[in-house]
Amino acid sequence: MAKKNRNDLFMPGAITPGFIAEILHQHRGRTEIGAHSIFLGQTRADDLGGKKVCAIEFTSYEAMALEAMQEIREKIFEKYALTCMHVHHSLGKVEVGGVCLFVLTSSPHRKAAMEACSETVERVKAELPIWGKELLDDDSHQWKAANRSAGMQDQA
Amino acid sequence: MAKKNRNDLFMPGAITPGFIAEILHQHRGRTEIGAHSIFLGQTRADDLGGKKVCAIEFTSYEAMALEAMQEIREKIFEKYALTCMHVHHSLGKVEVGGVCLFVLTSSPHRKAAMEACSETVERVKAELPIWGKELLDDDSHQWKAANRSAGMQDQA
Amino acid sequence: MEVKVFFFGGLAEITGEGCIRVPEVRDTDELIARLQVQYQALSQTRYRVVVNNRMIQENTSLDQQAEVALLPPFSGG
Amino acid sequence: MEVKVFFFGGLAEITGEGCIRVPEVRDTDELIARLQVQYQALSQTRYRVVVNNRMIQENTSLDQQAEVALLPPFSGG
Repeated sequence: MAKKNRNDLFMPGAITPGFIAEILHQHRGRTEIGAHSIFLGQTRADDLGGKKVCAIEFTSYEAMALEAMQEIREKIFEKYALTCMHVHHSLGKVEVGGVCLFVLTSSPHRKAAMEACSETVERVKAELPIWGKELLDDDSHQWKAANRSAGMQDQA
Repeated sequence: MAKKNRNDLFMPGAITPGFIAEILHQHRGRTEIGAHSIFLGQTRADDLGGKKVCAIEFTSYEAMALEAMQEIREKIFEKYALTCMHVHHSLGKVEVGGVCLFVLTSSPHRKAAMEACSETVERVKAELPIWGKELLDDDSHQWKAANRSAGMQDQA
Repeated sequence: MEVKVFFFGGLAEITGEGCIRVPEVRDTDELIARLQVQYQALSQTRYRVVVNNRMIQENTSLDQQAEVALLPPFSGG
Repeated sequence: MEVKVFFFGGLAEITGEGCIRVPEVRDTDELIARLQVQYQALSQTRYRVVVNNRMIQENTSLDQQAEVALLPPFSGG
Protein backbone atom coordinates (compact mmCIF):
# COMPACT_ATOMS: atom_id res chain seq x y z
CA MET A 1 0.00 0.00 0.00
CA ALA A 2 2.66 2.44 1.07
CA LYS A 3 4.96 1.97 -1.87
CA LYS A 4 2.53 2.46 -4.74
CA ASN A 5 2.10 5.64 -6.85
CA ARG A 6 5.51 5.34 -8.45
CA ASN A 7 4.77 6.77 -11.84
CA ASP A 8 2.05 9.32 -11.26
CA LEU A 9 4.45 12.05 -10.15
CA PHE A 10 3.81 14.40 -13.04
CA MET A 11 0.54 16.06 -13.99
CA PRO A 12 -0.16 18.27 -16.99
CA GLY A 13 -0.80 21.88 -15.90
CA ALA A 14 -1.98 23.09 -12.51
CA ILE A 15 -3.00 20.73 -9.73
CA THR A 16 -6.64 21.61 -9.09
CA PRO A 17 -8.55 21.85 -5.79
CA GLY A 18 -10.90 19.18 -7.15
CA PHE A 19 -8.02 16.78 -7.69
CA ILE A 20 -6.78 17.45 -4.16
CA ALA A 21 -10.28 16.86 -2.75
CA GLU A 22 -10.41 13.54 -4.58
CA ILE A 23 -7.11 12.40 -3.03
CA LEU A 24 -8.32 13.42 0.44
CA HIS A 25 -11.62 11.63 -0.12
CA GLN A 26 -9.76 8.41 -0.89
CA HIS A 27 -8.27 8.43 2.61
CA ARG A 28 -11.53 8.21 4.52
CA GLY A 29 -11.28 4.43 4.68
CA ARG A 30 -7.75 4.54 6.12
CA THR A 31 -8.96 4.79 9.70
CA GLU A 32 -5.52 4.19 11.20
CA ILE A 33 -4.56 7.67 9.99
CA GLY A 34 -4.77 10.46 12.55
CA ALA A 35 -2.91 13.24 10.75
CA HIS A 36 -2.37 14.49 7.21
CA SER A 37 0.27 17.09 6.46
CA ILE A 38 -0.02 18.79 3.08
CA PHE A 39 2.22 21.21 1.26
CA LEU A 40 1.11 23.12 -1.82
CA GLY A 41 3.51 25.14 -3.91
CA GLN A 42 1.66 27.92 -5.72
CA THR A 43 2.97 29.91 -8.69
CA ARG A 44 3.70 33.41 -7.44
CA ALA A 45 3.33 36.65 -9.42
CA ASP A 46 6.87 37.78 -8.64
CA ASP A 47 8.05 41.17 -9.76
CA LEU A 48 11.36 40.87 -11.66
CA GLY A 49 12.62 44.41 -12.03
CA GLY A 50 9.35 45.82 -13.30
CA LYS A 51 8.26 42.73 -15.22
CA LYS A 52 5.66 40.46 -13.69
CA VAL A 53 5.61 36.69 -13.76
CA CYS A 54 2.37 35.53 -15.45
CA ALA A 55 2.96 31.80 -15.48
CA ILE A 56 5.68 29.20 -15.07
CA GLU A 57 6.31 26.49 -17.65
CA PHE A 58 7.81 23.38 -16.11
CA THR A 59 9.93 20.78 -17.86
CA SER A 60 11.71 17.78 -16.43
CA TYR A 61 14.15 15.00 -17.16
CA GLU A 62 11.30 12.65 -16.42
CA ALA A 63 13.00 9.25 -16.26
CA MET A 64 15.58 10.58 -13.83
CA ALA A 65 12.95 12.46 -11.80
CA LEU A 66 10.91 9.28 -11.33
CA GLU A 67 14.00 7.44 -10.10
CA ALA A 68 14.94 10.28 -7.76
CA MET A 69 11.38 10.44 -6.40
CA GLN A 70 11.40 6.71 -5.73
CA GLU A 71 14.64 7.09 -3.80
CA ILE A 72 13.18 9.96 -1.73
CA ARG A 73 10.02 7.95 -1.07
CA GLU A 74 11.97 4.95 0.21
CA LYS A 75 14.17 7.03 2.49
CA ILE A 76 11.20 8.94 3.93
CA PHE A 77 9.31 5.71 4.62
CA GLU A 78 12.39 4.28 6.34
CA LYS A 79 12.73 7.35 8.54
CA TYR A 80 9.10 8.15 9.48
CA ALA A 81 6.12 6.02 10.55
CA LEU A 82 3.96 6.95 7.58
CA THR A 83 0.77 5.33 6.40
CA CYS A 84 1.06 6.83 2.95
CA MET A 85 2.58 9.56 0.84
CA HIS A 86 1.52 11.29 -2.38
CA VAL A 87 3.64 13.68 -4.43
CA HIS A 88 2.58 15.43 -7.63
CA HIS A 89 4.34 18.08 -9.69
CA SER A 90 3.04 20.00 -12.68
CA LEU A 91 4.57 19.82 -16.14
CA GLY A 92 3.80 22.47 -18.72
CA LYS A 93 2.27 25.83 -18.02
CA VAL A 94 0.89 26.85 -14.62
CA GLU A 95 -0.64 30.34 -14.41
CA VAL A 96 0.10 32.43 -11.30
CA GLY A 97 -2.21 31.36 -8.47
CA GLY A 98 -2.13 27.76 -9.70
CA VAL A 99 -0.70 24.91 -7.62
CA CYS A 100 2.39 23.26 -9.13
CA LEU A 101 3.55 21.03 -6.25
CA PHE A 102 1.46 18.79 -3.99
CA VAL A 103 2.93 16.75 -1.13
CA LEU A 104 0.74 14.75 1.25
CA THR A 105 2.10 12.63 4.09
CA SER A 106 -0.27 10.72 6.36
CA SER A 107 0.45 8.97 9.64
CA PRO A 108 -1.29 7.81 12.80
CA HIS A 109 0.37 10.76 14.57
CA ARG A 110 1.04 14.34 13.60
CA LYS A 111 4.74 14.62 14.36
CA ALA A 112 5.70 11.99 11.77
CA ALA A 113 3.30 13.41 9.19
CA MET A 114 4.57 16.98 9.55
CA GLU A 115 8.27 16.20 9.65
CA ALA A 116 8.01 13.83 6.71
CA CYS A 117 6.12 16.44 4.68
CA SER A 118 8.69 19.13 5.34
CA GLU A 119 11.63 16.87 4.52
CA THR A 120 9.95 15.58 1.36
CA VAL A 121 9.33 19.12 0.10
CA GLU A 122 12.98 20.06 0.67
CA ARG A 123 14.20 16.94 -1.10
CA VAL A 124 11.79 17.31 -4.03
CA LYS A 125 13.00 20.85 -4.63
CA ALA A 126 16.67 19.95 -4.27
CA GLU A 127 16.80 16.58 -5.99
CA LEU A 128 14.20 16.36 -8.75
CA PRO A 129 15.45 17.47 -12.18
CA ILE A 130 12.69 19.97 -12.88
CA TRP A 131 13.06 23.44 -14.39
CA GLY A 132 10.68 26.39 -14.30
CA LYS A 133 10.63 28.93 -17.10
CA GLU A 134 9.02 32.12 -15.85
CA LEU A 135 6.85 33.72 -18.52
CA LEU A 136 6.77 37.49 -18.03
CA ASP A 137 4.12 40.05 -18.90
CA ASP A 138 6.21 41.58 -21.70
CA ASP A 139 6.35 38.18 -23.47
CA SER A 140 9.97 37.66 -22.43
CA HIS A 141 10.97 34.88 -20.07
CA GLN A 142 13.52 34.00 -17.46
CA TRP A 143 14.67 30.68 -16.03
CA LYS A 144 13.57 30.34 -12.45
CA ALA A 145 16.36 30.09 -9.92
CA ALA A 146 15.77 28.10 -6.77
CA ASN A 147 17.34 30.79 -4.58
CA ARG A 148 16.83 34.02 -6.40
CA SER A 149 16.84 36.59 -3.62
CA ALA A 150 19.95 37.15 -1.55
CA GLY A 151 19.66 35.78 1.95
CA MET A 152 16.46 34.00 1.11
CA GLN A 153 16.39 30.42 2.28
CA ASP A 154 13.35 29.40 0.36
CA GLN A 155 11.48 30.31 -2.76
CA ALA A 156 8.45 28.12 -2.07
CA MET B 1 -7.51 40.62 5.01
CA ALA B 2 -5.29 38.65 7.30
CA LYS B 3 -7.32 39.14 10.44
CA LYS B 4 -10.74 38.03 9.24
CA ASN B 5 -12.41 34.65 9.87
CA ARG B 6 -12.79 35.27 13.57
CA ASN B 7 -16.02 33.45 14.24
CA ASP B 8 -16.06 30.61 11.74
CA LEU B 9 -13.84 28.37 13.85
CA PHE B 10 -16.44 25.70 14.49
CA MET B 11 -18.21 23.53 11.94
CA PRO B 12 -20.93 20.94 12.56
CA GLY B 13 -19.66 17.40 11.91
CA ALA B 14 -16.72 16.38 9.73
CA ILE B 15 -14.80 18.84 7.57
CA THR B 16 -15.33 17.53 4.04
CA PRO B 17 -12.88 17.34 1.11
CA GLY B 18 -15.30 19.53 -0.85
CA PHE B 19 -15.15 22.25 1.81
CA ILE B 20 -11.35 22.08 1.77
CA ALA B 21 -11.31 22.32 -2.03
CA GLU B 22 -13.53 25.41 -1.83
CA ILE B 23 -11.11 27.12 0.59
CA LEU B 24 -8.16 26.29 -1.68
CA HIS B 25 -10.04 27.54 -4.72
CA GLN B 26 -10.55 30.90 -3.01
CA HIS B 27 -6.78 31.41 -2.86
CA ARG B 28 -6.14 31.34 -6.59
CA GLY B 29 -6.42 35.12 -6.78
CA ARG B 30 -3.87 35.64 -4.00
CA THR B 31 -0.91 35.57 -6.36
CA GLU B 32 1.57 36.77 -3.75
CA ILE B 33 1.23 33.35 -2.09
CA GLY B 34 3.92 30.81 -2.93
CA ALA B 35 3.24 28.16 -0.31
CA HIS B 36 0.31 26.67 1.56
CA SER B 37 0.86 24.41 4.54
CA ILE B 38 -2.15 22.37 5.61
CA PHE B 39 -2.75 20.11 8.58
CA LEU B 40 -5.74 17.79 8.80
CA GLY B 41 -6.58 15.91 11.98
CA GLN B 42 -8.51 12.76 11.15
CA THR B 43 -10.56 10.69 13.60
CA ARG B 44 -8.68 7.44 14.16
CA ALA B 45 -10.19 4.01 14.82
CA ASP B 46 -8.11 3.42 17.95
CA ASP B 47 -8.30 0.13 19.77
CA LEU B 48 -8.95 0.69 23.48
CA GLY B 49 -8.39 -2.68 25.11
CA GLY B 50 -10.52 -4.62 22.65
CA LYS B 51 -13.07 -1.88 22.02
CA LYS B 52 -12.84 0.15 18.85
CA VAL B 53 -13.44 3.85 18.49
CA CYS B 54 -16.30 4.40 15.97
CA ALA B 55 -16.62 8.18 16.19
CA ILE B 56 -15.67 11.15 18.34
CA GLU B 57 -18.22 13.65 19.58
CA PHE B 58 -16.71 17.08 20.13
CA THR B 59 -17.96 19.76 22.49
CA SER B 60 -16.42 23.10 23.36
CA TYR B 61 -16.66 26.09 25.63
CA GLU B 62 -17.26 28.11 22.51
CA ALA B 63 -16.99 31.70 23.73
CA MET B 64 -13.67 30.97 25.35
CA ALA B 65 -12.43 28.95 22.36
CA LEU B 66 -13.11 31.85 20.00
CA GLU B 67 -11.17 34.20 22.27
CA ALA B 68 -8.28 31.74 22.58
CA MET B 69 -8.22 31.24 18.81
CA GLN B 70 -8.09 34.99 18.24
CA GLU B 71 -5.14 35.23 20.62
CA ILE B 72 -3.33 32.40 18.79
CA ARG B 73 -4.06 34.02 15.42
CA GLU B 74 -2.61 37.36 16.50
CA LYS B 75 0.54 35.80 17.94
CA ILE B 76 1.13 33.68 14.84
CA PHE B 77 0.70 36.67 12.53
CA GLU B 78 3.16 38.65 14.67
CA LYS B 79 5.72 35.87 14.48
CA TYR B 80 5.48 34.69 10.84
CA ALA B 81 5.17 36.48 7.49
CA LEU B 82 1.79 34.99 6.62
CA THR B 83 -0.61 36.06 3.91
CA CYS B 84 -3.54 34.30 5.54
CA MET B 85 -4.61 31.61 7.96
CA HIS B 86 -7.71 29.46 8.28
CA VAL B 87 -8.57 27.19 11.21
CA HIS B 88 -11.68 25.03 11.51
CA HIS B 89 -12.63 22.45 14.13
CA SER B 90 -15.59 20.09 14.16
CA LEU B 91 -18.30 20.15 16.80
CA GLY B 92 -20.62 17.17 17.25
CA LYS B 93 -20.03 13.72 15.88
CA VAL B 94 -17.21 12.86 13.49
CA GLU B 95 -17.04 9.23 12.33
CA VAL B 96 -13.63 7.57 12.08
CA GLY B 97 -11.93 8.58 8.84
CA GLY B 98 -13.52 12.03 9.02
CA VAL B 99 -11.49 15.22 9.35
CA CYS B 100 -12.07 17.13 12.61
CA LEU B 101 -9.31 19.76 12.45
CA PHE B 102 -8.21 21.90 9.50
CA VAL B 103 -5.34 24.37 9.66
CA LEU B 104 -4.14 26.28 6.59
CA THR B 105 -1.33 28.82 6.64
CA SER B 106 -0.27 30.61 3.46
CA SER B 107 2.79 32.73 2.81
CA PRO B 108 4.98 33.92 -0.04
CA HIS B 109 7.59 31.39 1.15
CA ARG B 110 7.40 27.88 2.46
CA LYS B 111 9.39 28.17 5.67
CA ALA B 112 6.96 30.66 7.23
CA ALA B 113 3.93 28.70 6.04
CA MET B 114 5.19 25.38 7.44
CA GLU B 115 6.45 26.65 10.77
CA ALA B 116 3.28 28.69 11.34
CA CYS B 117 1.11 25.67 10.54
CA SER B 118 2.98 23.42 12.94
CA GLU B 119 2.90 25.96 15.77
CA THR B 120 -0.79 26.71 15.21
CA VAL B 121 -1.68 23.01 15.40
CA GLU B 122 0.21 22.63 18.69
CA ARG B 123 -1.45 25.71 20.17
CA VAL B 124 -4.94 24.75 18.98
CA LYS B 125 -4.60 21.36 20.65
CA ALA B 126 -3.14 22.77 23.86
CA GLU B 127 -5.16 25.97 24.27
CA LEU B 128 -8.64 25.56 22.82
CA PRO B 129 -11.24 24.30 25.30
CA ILE B 130 -12.51 21.40 23.21
CA TRP B 131 -13.29 17.88 24.41
CA GLY B 132 -13.63 14.68 22.44
CA LYS B 133 -15.89 11.89 23.63
CA GLU B 134 -14.85 8.64 21.97
CA LEU B 135 -17.86 6.51 21.05
CA LEU B 136 -16.91 2.82 21.15
CA ASP B 137 -18.26 -0.16 19.25
CA ASP B 138 -19.96 -1.64 22.33
CA ASP B 139 -22.01 1.56 22.77
CA SER B 140 -19.89 2.65 25.71
CA HIS B 141 -17.71 5.76 25.54
CA GLN B 142 -14.55 7.24 26.92
CA TRP B 143 -13.29 10.79 27.17
CA LYS B 144 -10.39 11.33 24.84
CA ALA B 145 -7.10 12.17 26.53
CA ALA B 146 -4.66 14.36 24.67
CA ASN B 147 -1.72 12.15 25.60
CA ARG B 148 -3.15 8.73 26.11
CA SER B 149 -0.20 6.48 25.41
CA ALA B 150 2.83 6.54 27.64
CA GLY B 151 5.79 8.25 26.02
CA MET B 152 3.69 9.47 23.14
CA GLN B 153 4.30 13.09 22.28
CA ASP B 154 1.35 13.48 20.02
CA GLN B 155 -2.05 12.01 19.44
CA ALA B 156 -2.70 13.75 16.14
CA MET C 1 -26.45 36.81 44.64
CA GLU C 2 -25.65 33.62 42.81
CA VAL C 3 -23.03 32.56 40.28
CA LYS C 4 -23.42 30.29 37.27
CA VAL C 5 -21.12 27.27 37.12
CA PHE C 6 -20.58 25.40 33.85
CA PHE C 7 -19.21 21.86 33.63
CA PHE C 8 -17.56 20.71 30.42
CA GLY C 9 -16.43 17.42 28.88
CA GLY C 10 -16.24 14.51 31.32
CA LEU C 11 -17.11 16.83 34.23
CA ALA C 12 -20.63 17.31 32.90
CA GLU C 13 -20.96 13.54 33.07
CA ILE C 14 -19.53 13.27 36.59
CA THR C 15 -21.83 15.97 37.93
CA GLY C 16 -24.80 15.07 35.76
CA GLU C 17 -25.19 18.78 34.99
CA GLY C 18 -24.09 21.17 32.27
CA CYS C 19 -24.77 24.28 34.34
CA ILE C 20 -25.84 24.97 37.92
CA ARG C 21 -26.45 28.10 39.97
CA VAL C 22 -24.71 28.46 43.31
CA PRO C 23 -26.03 31.12 45.71
CA GLU C 24 -24.10 33.27 48.18
CA VAL C 25 -20.53 32.35 47.37
CA ARG C 26 -17.69 34.82 47.87
CA ASP C 27 -14.78 33.33 45.99
CA THR C 28 -13.57 30.36 43.98
CA ASP C 29 -12.02 28.54 46.95
CA GLU C 30 -15.38 28.55 48.70
CA LEU C 31 -17.14 27.51 45.51
CA ILE C 32 -14.82 24.57 44.84
CA ALA C 33 -15.10 23.38 48.44
CA ARG C 34 -18.88 23.35 48.17
CA LEU C 35 -18.85 21.62 44.78
CA GLN C 36 -16.58 18.90 46.13
CA VAL C 37 -19.12 18.16 48.87
CA GLN C 38 -21.95 18.09 46.34
CA TYR C 39 -20.04 16.05 43.70
CA GLN C 40 -17.57 13.82 45.47
CA ALA C 41 -15.96 12.46 42.28
CA LEU C 42 -14.76 15.99 41.58
CA SER C 43 -11.86 15.67 44.02
CA GLN C 44 -10.36 12.82 42.00
CA THR C 45 -10.52 14.79 38.76
CA ARG C 46 -8.09 17.16 37.08
CA TYR C 47 -9.58 20.41 35.87
CA ARG C 48 -8.86 24.08 35.40
CA VAL C 49 -11.04 26.89 36.69
CA VAL C 50 -12.20 29.75 34.49
CA VAL C 51 -13.91 32.92 35.74
CA ASN C 52 -15.54 35.14 33.14
CA ASN C 53 -13.65 33.45 30.27
CA ARG C 54 -10.24 33.85 31.98
CA MET C 55 -8.26 30.96 33.39
CA ILE C 56 -7.41 31.60 37.05
CA GLN C 57 -4.52 30.24 39.10
CA GLU C 58 -5.35 31.63 42.54
CA ASN C 59 -8.40 32.19 44.68
CA THR C 60 -10.59 34.79 42.94
CA SER C 61 -13.53 36.74 44.33
CA LEU C 62 -16.83 36.30 42.51
CA ASP C 63 -19.19 39.15 41.78
CA GLN C 64 -22.87 38.88 41.10
CA GLN C 65 -22.68 38.20 37.37
CA ALA C 66 -19.72 35.83 37.62
CA GLU C 67 -19.66 32.85 35.29
CA VAL C 68 -17.40 30.06 36.42
CA ALA C 69 -16.43 27.07 34.27
CA LEU C 70 -14.64 23.88 35.23
CA LEU C 71 -12.59 22.52 32.34
CA PRO C 72 -11.09 19.02 32.19
CA PRO C 73 -7.90 18.60 30.10
CA PHE C 74 -8.51 19.68 26.50
CA SER C 75 -8.58 17.01 23.80
CA GLY C 76 -9.48 18.74 20.56
CA GLY C 77 -7.89 18.08 17.20
CA MET D 1 29.97 4.79 -31.95
CA GLU D 2 28.13 7.89 -30.86
CA VAL D 3 26.53 9.09 -27.63
CA LYS D 4 23.28 10.99 -27.13
CA VAL D 5 23.51 14.27 -25.25
CA PHE D 6 20.40 15.89 -23.78
CA PHE D 7 20.18 19.55 -22.77
CA PHE D 8 17.59 20.62 -20.22
CA GLY D 9 16.08 23.88 -18.94
CA GLY D 10 18.02 26.98 -19.91
CA LEU D 11 20.76 24.84 -21.52
CA ALA D 12 18.39 23.77 -24.28
CA GLU D 13 17.93 27.45 -24.99
CA ILE D 14 21.65 28.23 -24.94
CA THR D 15 22.50 25.38 -27.29
CA GLY D 16 19.34 25.66 -29.38
CA GLU D 17 19.01 21.87 -29.10
CA GLY D 18 17.14 19.42 -26.90
CA CYS D 19 19.28 16.47 -27.97
CA ILE D 20 22.34 15.96 -30.14
CA ARG D 21 24.48 12.97 -31.14
CA VAL D 22 28.23 13.17 -30.66
CA PRO D 23 30.39 10.56 -32.48
CA GLU D 24 33.63 8.95 -31.34
CA VAL D 25 33.94 10.29 -27.82
CA ARG D 26 35.70 8.29 -25.12
CA ASP D 27 34.73 9.97 -21.88
CA THR D 28 32.86 12.88 -20.32
CA ASP D 29 35.92 15.16 -20.10
CA GLU D 30 36.42 14.85 -23.84
CA LEU D 31 32.71 15.33 -24.48
CA ILE D 32 32.48 18.48 -22.35
CA ALA D 33 35.59 19.95 -24.01
CA ARG D 34 34.07 19.43 -27.44
CA LEU D 35 30.67 20.83 -26.39
CA GLN D 36 32.33 23.95 -25.01
CA VAL D 37 33.91 24.57 -28.39
CA GLN D 38 30.60 24.03 -30.15
CA TYR D 39 28.50 26.06 -27.65
CA GLN D 40 30.70 28.75 -26.19
CA ALA D 41 28.08 30.04 -23.71
CA LEU D 42 28.30 26.65 -22.00
CA SER D 43 31.52 27.58 -20.20
CA GLN D 44 29.75 30.44 -18.38
CA THR D 45 26.94 28.19 -17.19
CA ARG D 46 26.52 26.03 -14.11
CA TYR D 47 25.32 22.50 -14.76
CA ARG D 48 25.63 18.95 -13.56
CA VAL D 49 26.46 15.98 -15.75
CA VAL D 50 24.41 12.81 -15.79
CA VAL D 51 25.43 9.57 -17.51
CA ASN D 52 22.73 6.91 -17.91
CA ASN D 53 20.49 8.58 -15.31
CA ARG D 54 23.28 8.80 -12.70
CA MET D 55 24.89 12.04 -11.62
CA ILE D 56 28.68 11.88 -12.04
CA GLN D 57 31.39 13.81 -10.21
CA GLU D 58 34.49 12.63 -12.07
CA ASN D 59 35.52 11.85 -15.60
CA THR D 60 33.51 8.85 -16.75
CA SER D 61 34.07 6.64 -19.77
CA LEU D 62 31.21 6.45 -22.26
CA ASP D 63 30.11 3.24 -23.92
CA GLN D 64 28.21 2.95 -27.17
CA GLN D 65 24.70 3.30 -25.74
CA ALA D 66 25.61 6.07 -23.31
CA GLU D 67 23.06 8.80 -22.71
CA VAL D 68 24.50 11.98 -21.27
CA ALA D 69 22.43 14.84 -19.89
CA LEU D 70 23.49 18.34 -18.87
CA LEU D 71 21.32 19.69 -16.09
CA PRO D 72 21.21 23.32 -14.98
CA PRO D 73 20.30 23.99 -11.32
CA PHE D 74 16.87 22.52 -10.49
CA SER D 75 13.99 24.88 -9.86
CA GLY D 76 10.92 22.74 -9.39
CA GLY D 77 8.22 23.31 -6.78
